[in-house]
Amino acid sequence: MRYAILLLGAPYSHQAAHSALRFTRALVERGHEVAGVFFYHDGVQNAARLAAPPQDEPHLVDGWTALHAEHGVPLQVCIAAALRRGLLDEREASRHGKSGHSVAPPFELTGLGQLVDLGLRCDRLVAFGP
Amino acid sequence: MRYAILLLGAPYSHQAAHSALRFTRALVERGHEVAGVFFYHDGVQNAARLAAPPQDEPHLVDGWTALHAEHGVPLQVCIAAALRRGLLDEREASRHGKSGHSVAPPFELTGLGQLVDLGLRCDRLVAFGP
Amino acid sequence: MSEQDMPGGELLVILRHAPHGSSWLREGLDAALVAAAFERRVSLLFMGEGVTALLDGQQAGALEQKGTAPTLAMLEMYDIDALLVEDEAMRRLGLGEDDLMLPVRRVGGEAIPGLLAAHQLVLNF
Amino acid sequence: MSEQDMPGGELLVILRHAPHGSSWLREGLDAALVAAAFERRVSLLFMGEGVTALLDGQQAGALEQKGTAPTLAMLEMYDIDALLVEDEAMRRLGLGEDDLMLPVRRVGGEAIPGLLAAHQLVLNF
Amino acid sequence: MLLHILNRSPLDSRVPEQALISMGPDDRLLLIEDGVQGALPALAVHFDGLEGRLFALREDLASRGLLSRCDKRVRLVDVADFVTLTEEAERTVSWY
Amino acid sequence: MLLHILNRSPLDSRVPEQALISMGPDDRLLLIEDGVQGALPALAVHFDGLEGRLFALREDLASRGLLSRCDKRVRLVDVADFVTLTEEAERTVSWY
Repeated sequence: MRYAILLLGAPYSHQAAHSALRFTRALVERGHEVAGVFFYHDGVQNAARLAAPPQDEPHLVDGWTALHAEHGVPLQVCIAAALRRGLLDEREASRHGKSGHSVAPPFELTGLGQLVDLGLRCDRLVAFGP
Repeated sequence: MRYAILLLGAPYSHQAAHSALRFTRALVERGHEVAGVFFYHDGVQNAARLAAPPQDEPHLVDGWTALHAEHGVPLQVCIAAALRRGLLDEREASRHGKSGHSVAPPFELTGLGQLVDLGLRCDRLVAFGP
Repeated sequence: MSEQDMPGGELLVILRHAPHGSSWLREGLDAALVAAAFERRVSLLFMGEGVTALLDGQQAGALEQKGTAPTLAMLEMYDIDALLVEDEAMRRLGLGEDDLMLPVRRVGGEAIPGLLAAHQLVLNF
Repeated sequence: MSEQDMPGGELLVILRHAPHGSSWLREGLDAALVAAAFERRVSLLFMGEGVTALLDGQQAGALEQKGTAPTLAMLEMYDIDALLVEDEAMRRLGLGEDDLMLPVRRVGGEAIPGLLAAHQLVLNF
Repeated sequence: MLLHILNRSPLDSRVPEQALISMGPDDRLLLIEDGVQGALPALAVHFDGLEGRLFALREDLASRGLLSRCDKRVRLVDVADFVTLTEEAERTVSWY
Repeated sequence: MLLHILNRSPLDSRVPEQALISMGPDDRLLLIEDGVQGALPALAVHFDGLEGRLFALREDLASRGLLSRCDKRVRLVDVADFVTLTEEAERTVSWY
């Protein structure tokens, strides 16, 4: 089947991101297609490229990046939710006159329409909240 | 009297930061000393220098920065809580081998001991949670 | 509300949070508006504290936070007309329909499972 | 627990969240440990879901999240010996003291206000 | 006398119960943010026994359209009064 | 048949009540994260009437020391079974 994941919780602060990553990996192992992981609300914090958790704790940003590298799962971050929370890629940073950026590929900033699109064209959408 | 503020909520996601900023301004207007604002838990997000809320919404990062500029209130961010959440100043970024940084002065990354110190040497500590 | 005139549609957005206190309500409404702008049939269900989003007389916050009342006032323009309100929450809050800024349909607890079943996608905020 | 043997001190940390689900418990414990390391007298009060932090038999999470049980096991080294547990939460969870990994003192609801009053600083997590 | 500060509504949260059992007989309770819902007459019953010690922040009531719907037993305060309440209490405890 | 996914405990949260009133007679409920507290016998009473339709995620029970303390009416599932539950349901609704 074709699945979409909606993640609304920040890494570390809540378990939501851990649950979502593990569930998504289980989907891939079962042979399902994961059409996208959409990051919204505080979930956009999963794209924070500077996150530096202690070495003996799971690193969620790296976990999502590895999932993308291994299986090509799109990682879509709501742009409006991200900008308000200080998560900008290079293009948005320069558009807002800021030096530096806090989001890098494979995470892509995108519109909220993508969530609706994912939700309606996939067989299942599974949400993980804080 | 001497006050300390503890802020545990991220800007935008919860009202805590708005309440804390407004209360702190009221303290200063009353003539109280504010020995420090300590940012912990998701409150460390108040130091995200790249935050870009829409122009018709309050900009909390700028609000805290203005408070510091006008009244010299120290803005102390728990370093352990910040690193996990992707909030690094230039020094921590280079220490962790990351290019770029997401926290800038007047916010200072500091140890959790500062919270205990503030809480015990001030006449009042007022906490704002998410 | 009887089973037969229960609104169905493509997206049901459940709003369970009050205005001003958090971004949940705003972000849920944004999702509903985007779906409606893409010509999807959208219903809103206000549950629990979310019911207070509809109170009349809301204002900007002390730091000029806009709140969500201006967004709700625009719903009609987006052809979102299925505004459903949990009866039990209204009762527990001691509110009547004349306390609300928009006309709504009250739903009893027994109708809520059918509402969820009648929509292709349910998002909870 | 009678009024006279109620522990007082400089810092009371109230822990109201379960392990693993959020960072509240970990961050509250970190504050307590730092204060104790600075030789402050610290008491911990486990309220509501926070009581489950003390359950024995906890493990790492599925992604190797450490949880807070190893930190709690170190408390004695930090001279934090006032571990107070809300009686009512134990009862509602159906737990007894033999379910817990550390010896605790149970406090009834009527003792909690005095506990707050007996500490110079109260932090809620 | 402690000042307890509460930002959750008794409608959907049990945090107000935690605040209430932690209050001494002279302690005061200030409702802020989503907590001001508790000032509605139908919810203020949760705070029975706090007459004269129950406060709500006016600006948070106003932004939510609750100012004219407040229970009479709730004392309205602005942010300057909030400062005064913290001065008058020995210390504050926040519940969220 | 919908699968409802719940990550809050009935001890301190009212979210479980919201999930319950939203469940149809054939719908299933999966407890995850802090929600697995609801599998304790003293709390499982909140889910009376869901016999055979109440599940809890084994790995979240284990990390919290709850695996051996589970009510017998709760069906234990691992993450692969979680996938199966989502396959078998028409769709999922998450409560947090």
